[in-house]
Amino acid sequence: MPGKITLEIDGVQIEADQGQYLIDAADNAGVYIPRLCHKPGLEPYGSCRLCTVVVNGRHCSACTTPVANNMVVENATENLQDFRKMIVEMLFVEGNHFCMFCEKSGNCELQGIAYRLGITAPQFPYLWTKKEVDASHPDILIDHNRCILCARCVRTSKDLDGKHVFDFTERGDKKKISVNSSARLAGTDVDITDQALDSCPVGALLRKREGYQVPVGQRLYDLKPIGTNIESPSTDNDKK
Amino acid sequence: MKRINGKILLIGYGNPGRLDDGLGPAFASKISMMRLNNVTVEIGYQLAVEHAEMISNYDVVIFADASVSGSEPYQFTDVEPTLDASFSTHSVSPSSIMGLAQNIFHAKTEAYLLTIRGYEFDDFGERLSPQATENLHSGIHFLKSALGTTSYEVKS
Amino acid sequence: MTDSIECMVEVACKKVGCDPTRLLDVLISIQSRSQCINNETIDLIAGHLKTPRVQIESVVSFYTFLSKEPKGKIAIYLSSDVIDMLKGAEEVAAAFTDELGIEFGQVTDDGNFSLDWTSCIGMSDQAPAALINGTVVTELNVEKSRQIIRELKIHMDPDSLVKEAGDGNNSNPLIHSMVRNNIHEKGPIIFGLLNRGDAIRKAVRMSPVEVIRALKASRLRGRGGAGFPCGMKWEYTRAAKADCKYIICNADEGEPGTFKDRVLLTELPDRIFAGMTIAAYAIGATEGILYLRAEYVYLLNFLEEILQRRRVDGLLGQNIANCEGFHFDIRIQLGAGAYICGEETALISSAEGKRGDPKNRPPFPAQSGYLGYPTSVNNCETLSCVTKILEEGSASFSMHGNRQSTGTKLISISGDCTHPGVYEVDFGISLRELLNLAGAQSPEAVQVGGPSGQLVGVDDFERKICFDDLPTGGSIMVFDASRDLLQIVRQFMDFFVEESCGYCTPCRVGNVILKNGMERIIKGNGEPQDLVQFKQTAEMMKSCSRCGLGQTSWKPVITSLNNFPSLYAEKIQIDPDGFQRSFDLKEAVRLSESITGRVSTHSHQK
Amino acid sequence: MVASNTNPKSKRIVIQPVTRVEGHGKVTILLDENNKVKQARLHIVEFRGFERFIQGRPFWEMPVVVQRLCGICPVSHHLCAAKAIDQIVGGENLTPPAEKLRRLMHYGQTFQSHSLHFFHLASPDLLFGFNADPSIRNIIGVAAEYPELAKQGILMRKFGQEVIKATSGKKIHGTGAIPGGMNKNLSIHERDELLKDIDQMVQWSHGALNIAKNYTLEHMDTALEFGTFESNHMSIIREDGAMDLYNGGLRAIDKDGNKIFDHVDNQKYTDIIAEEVKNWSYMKFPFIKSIGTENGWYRVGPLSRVNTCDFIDTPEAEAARIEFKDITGGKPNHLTLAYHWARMIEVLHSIEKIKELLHDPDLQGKDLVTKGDRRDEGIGVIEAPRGTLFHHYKVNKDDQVTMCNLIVSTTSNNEAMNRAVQKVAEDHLSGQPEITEGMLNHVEVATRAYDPCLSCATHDMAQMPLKVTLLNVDGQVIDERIKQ
Repeated sequence: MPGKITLEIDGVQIEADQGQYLIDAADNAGVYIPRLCHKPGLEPYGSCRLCTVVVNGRHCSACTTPVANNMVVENATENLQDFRKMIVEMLFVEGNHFCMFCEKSGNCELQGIAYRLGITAPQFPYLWTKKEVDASHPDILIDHNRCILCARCVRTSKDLDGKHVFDFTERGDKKKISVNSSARLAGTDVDITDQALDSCPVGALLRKREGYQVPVGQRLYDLKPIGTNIESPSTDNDKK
Repeated sequence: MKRINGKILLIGYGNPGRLDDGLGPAFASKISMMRLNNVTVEIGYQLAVEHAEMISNYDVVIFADASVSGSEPYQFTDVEPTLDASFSTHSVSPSSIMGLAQNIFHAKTEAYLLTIRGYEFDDFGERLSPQATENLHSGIHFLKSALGTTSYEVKS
Repeated sequence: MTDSIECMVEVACKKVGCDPTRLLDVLISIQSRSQCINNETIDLIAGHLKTPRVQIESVVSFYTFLSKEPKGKIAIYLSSDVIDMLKGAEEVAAAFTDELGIEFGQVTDDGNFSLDWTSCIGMSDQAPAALINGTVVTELNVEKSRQIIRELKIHMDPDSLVKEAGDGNNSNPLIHSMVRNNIHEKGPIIFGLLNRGDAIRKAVRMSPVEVIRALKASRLRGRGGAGFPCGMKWEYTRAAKADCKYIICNADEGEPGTFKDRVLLTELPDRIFAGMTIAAYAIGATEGILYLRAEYVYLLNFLEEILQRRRVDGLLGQNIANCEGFHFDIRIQLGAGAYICGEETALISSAEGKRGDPKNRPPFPAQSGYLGYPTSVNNCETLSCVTKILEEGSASFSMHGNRQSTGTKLISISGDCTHPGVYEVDFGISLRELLNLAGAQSPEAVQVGGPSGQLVGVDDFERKICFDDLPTGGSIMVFDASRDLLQIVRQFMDFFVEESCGYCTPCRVGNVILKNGMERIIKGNGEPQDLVQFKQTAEMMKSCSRCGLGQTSWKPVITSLNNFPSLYAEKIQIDPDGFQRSFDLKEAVRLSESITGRVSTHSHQK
Repeated sequence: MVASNTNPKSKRIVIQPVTRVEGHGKVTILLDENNKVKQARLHIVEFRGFERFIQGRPFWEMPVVVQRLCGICPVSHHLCAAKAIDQIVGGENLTPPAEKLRRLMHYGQTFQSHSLHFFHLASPDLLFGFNADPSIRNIIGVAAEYPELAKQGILMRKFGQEVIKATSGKKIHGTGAIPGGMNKNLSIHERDELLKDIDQMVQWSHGALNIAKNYTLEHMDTALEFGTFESNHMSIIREDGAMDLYNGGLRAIDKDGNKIFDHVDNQKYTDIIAEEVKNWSYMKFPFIKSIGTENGWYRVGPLSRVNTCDFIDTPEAEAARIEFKDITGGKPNHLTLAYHWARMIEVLHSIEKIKELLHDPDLQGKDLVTKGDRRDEGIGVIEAPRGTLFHHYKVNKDDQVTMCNLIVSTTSNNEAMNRAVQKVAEDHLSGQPEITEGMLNHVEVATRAYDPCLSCATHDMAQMPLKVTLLNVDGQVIDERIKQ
């Protein structure tokens, strides 16, 4: 049984387990630190940088930083929220995110965070990059326009599905998700039951022909902003 | 000295694509994020006659808009209902809306206009000028206290 | 043909024992033999190394010198660095294009030649320069470039282009290169006299802890740029509990404008290897890796020979320097073209046969580095200093330089000066003195520390080269009044866009946004708001990027903006009609017009 | 919106690609040497980028994607695309609950769109006359003078929007229709909320109908003159000849009411209709193939629908239709201004339909989606508030859209609107080379009758800024006026 330690987030003392990552400790204590690439159950990755916090005066990502006793953490400061907004806006201008008709709307973590941070439109000019759709598989689709390169599918496929369907190719602004086949997704051993499909925070990796099943008003973030389940896990749906 | 209470509707309007013209919506979305119990927030490009009906269901309506030449950092005034037709169909003024609300929906709603001073309107872009952002914060601070226990004075 | 590819893959894989962590070696070997690593080859490698093909594709696509599409039998990579550009790389490019009848990025129909740009190849003192199948050609001009192509068309042998070898070991048959050392200032530490093997022999007479103590006493700081105290790094690595540890020498100097490690590797490799051996002794490592950047592949055979000689001399291998139980050897890991691999954790990833993605920290390499084992990564120059410190003692080292920055520094100077080359100077020298040494007649701006350093103007010339004033990993680029600094800044941003690994959002997108912003400003479409946005973006990149690249890549923009504000002010105009200047209406409706299949005769007026 | 909106620069129009397209109408009138109208053209800035944009997109996105074409009648695009996509999944024979829910949504849409148009745009003209001072000839003027009527207008539109929200999740741009059906039914609570107001809505619809009817009857002289010309008419029609806004075959009649074609299967629309591109408009000009480009143009929308149908299957609207037809002795009505009257007949029809549907227990049904054999092509046709709307998609084996063709209602009325503008210009120019306020008003009213949907991405009111340019015989601009 690992020992308990205490640390402080935005002036509030919380308890954490030795060896925990900061973001998980914050979750347990009901403190929401925005994130996209982090998902419980997966190896910490630290690519989106949304969970950047200030620990003892230094910036670092909460999802890759282990807790330490008496750590002093800044999380919801205006400065950090501004940085997070910029990061989310960068993801919006980098891809082609048309929330208005995306089937993931209302269930999308990127959109959810944008709403939570109060972003209406990005301040950066759109990059208008051309990205493709891989619809070759009979049941599964990758829309690169919406991929935020969080590697959740890469890690889930590898670590939870025991496959290696996805990985990144290229680098820099050309970096993209590729699949384990020279013949697009159809050539891989991906399966409609793979957990990787559910790991995508946005509408990039989808089961085909399932869009819009959930009516507006009943979607994940229609009633409660993203993060509410962390901040008040008991009140599930009645958060006003 | 007055105090704002009751069921409140906040309408922030303006075009967020025209720099400081987005002050109204920005204001409204900030207030909306506070998730105040008695405040309903509505955001739009402009006031439309439909708002008259909506307004009539509230005790208080606060219009939040940008101003090009009003006093800094913001101005808070009563809205007198009128039905003079000095407007274009494209946009309706708060007093016309209140005129409509009173005339056709018999609204008893108290109405206030919060105009936040902006500076840059003649360009396209979804951002606020630095000074406008400061004014926005002052406005928020003001409204927070006006909705709280502190009373405020109506400037005219 | 297929047979031979299968055969080639099998040989390459077996050579590394089908070890997937040696994937990079396999790929480099196949690329050089068959000019590409296509889908079929990837599948073959995947079979031998029992690795998912997408993981191999991932690595292939990461590195500049690996490619899925075939390159020419003769692959020409022209350096696109700022210095190459101002020395006429574009004319050289035009000459190549003209002679070969292909554009950059293309291959000739007969498959014999391909043309590509690449980032700085470490030859800024003899720019413009290019790599031709690994052979370096320097001081190119239009005539020389045309001649090179004509000759190659006849003999197809890049090595024959070396008519006259450079000075020093450049003429060693194992190097045989036209590269010149251009050493203009020899200091007492790096270029001071030394007896080969003495430092190691002295070290093994001390305990490892004493060696580390000596280093700490010298206050030697890492020469790669970050300036982390070397002794402390070793202490941490030594303290980590593990049955295996590594020392890696970072010979991947990719910072544009730096080439001093090239000279060290050419002239003083024994000191580097001695430093590695001493490090191994101090931290308890049994294996060492010299990570050699792909651009310096022409030094590979020479370096292998040196290593072999050291083994023969008992300076590597079992019971080194007759020290019972001290076993250590070094292998050379060749890179494949990626600036990011100069970052120590990215370098480790690369040495493990992966993409050159930096790793999350913590854990630091001292706890968990190469293959998860405690690892110390030190730069060539740092290790050379180690050798000197062990040989002559800490005090003789720390008497040079100043309190925070002891010893000497190797500087690579290039650009608008009469003596571009390598200078060993004491830390604390002023920038102006350095410029004088290099014969910079009328410097207007100096890029100190490469693109991730700072662009300074005349007002800063009295500042000192050292860690707490003007730090540099070694790159100093000089620009006179004839240079367009905004263009230079834009080129630096091009470089970062190209070289970002793309792992984290701030760096992957931020650099593109800054680059596009620079382009807007240069075109005269900049707005005051752009400058505000530059600063906000930079602040975020600095605080939120995952590694040093993104944490500093905004610097060309911001330091030039701070030090040369008028350059920006001149370009920024407010449209009299209040229009957004960057908005191009014609361009905006172009797509619509193409879709509708007609050109509007009543197009919108502003 | 700026508090003191006097800044002259605010008239600028900047169009950003894809994200924001502002629509505006532009009229060019070319004079001959005697200052007589030689040619009048309504140029419409409408980028038809959507057809290209959606290539490669998965087909099930279509109903949600294409509704973004329009902020006024998105439901029409939503349902029309859904009808086309139903065929792709082999689910065109919807379950009764699904079909009824879609119809409910569609009638709600027609009701709100027609109400909006009538009260906001048409009623000021009708109540105050076209020549009235523009400062009172608007909805606020109506509100001041006829508060009860303004209230009705606002609440009728709201009711229609509530119907849409109950069926699609949102008042605007919801997701209700999915391939082969619907994603939600109507809860008892939602139904009862709507039923509370239904009788009031029926009553007010009668009132609106009377205003439109009486105006037309009282101003028959003006109406006869006003941009009126004979034309063909087209709509879809139920198998038994009844008006049907959601489903049916295509019927076209000529100016005398003779059928040009009838009960043509929607899937064969390309056999009977083709589109012509003209270099001065982004819009295409559709025409009936058998007649040709010159005379094959036709009108669509409320007037055409009342003209083409044999009867209306709700009693009160049918009574209104008979009264309407009596004016022309059963022949087609060609009065441009009669669009308003016809539109109000449809308002009444829609609310009657809504009432009928709300009482149908199928709306609480749970069997909402059906599927069958997969196909590669789907064509949806629906009667949008403004007229017949076509959506045509082709899909590859990977479920990606490879071809999309949309014929929107306003496109079909393109030629008619141009004729109307020409007629009005001829009537009101009377030899003087300047644009008068009256002419500007008349041009606006003539186009407005067709309720053109030009402001696809402008704000929530169907107001169209109009720019009229007068050119002399040499093509030089001699006058130009903008009506905001």
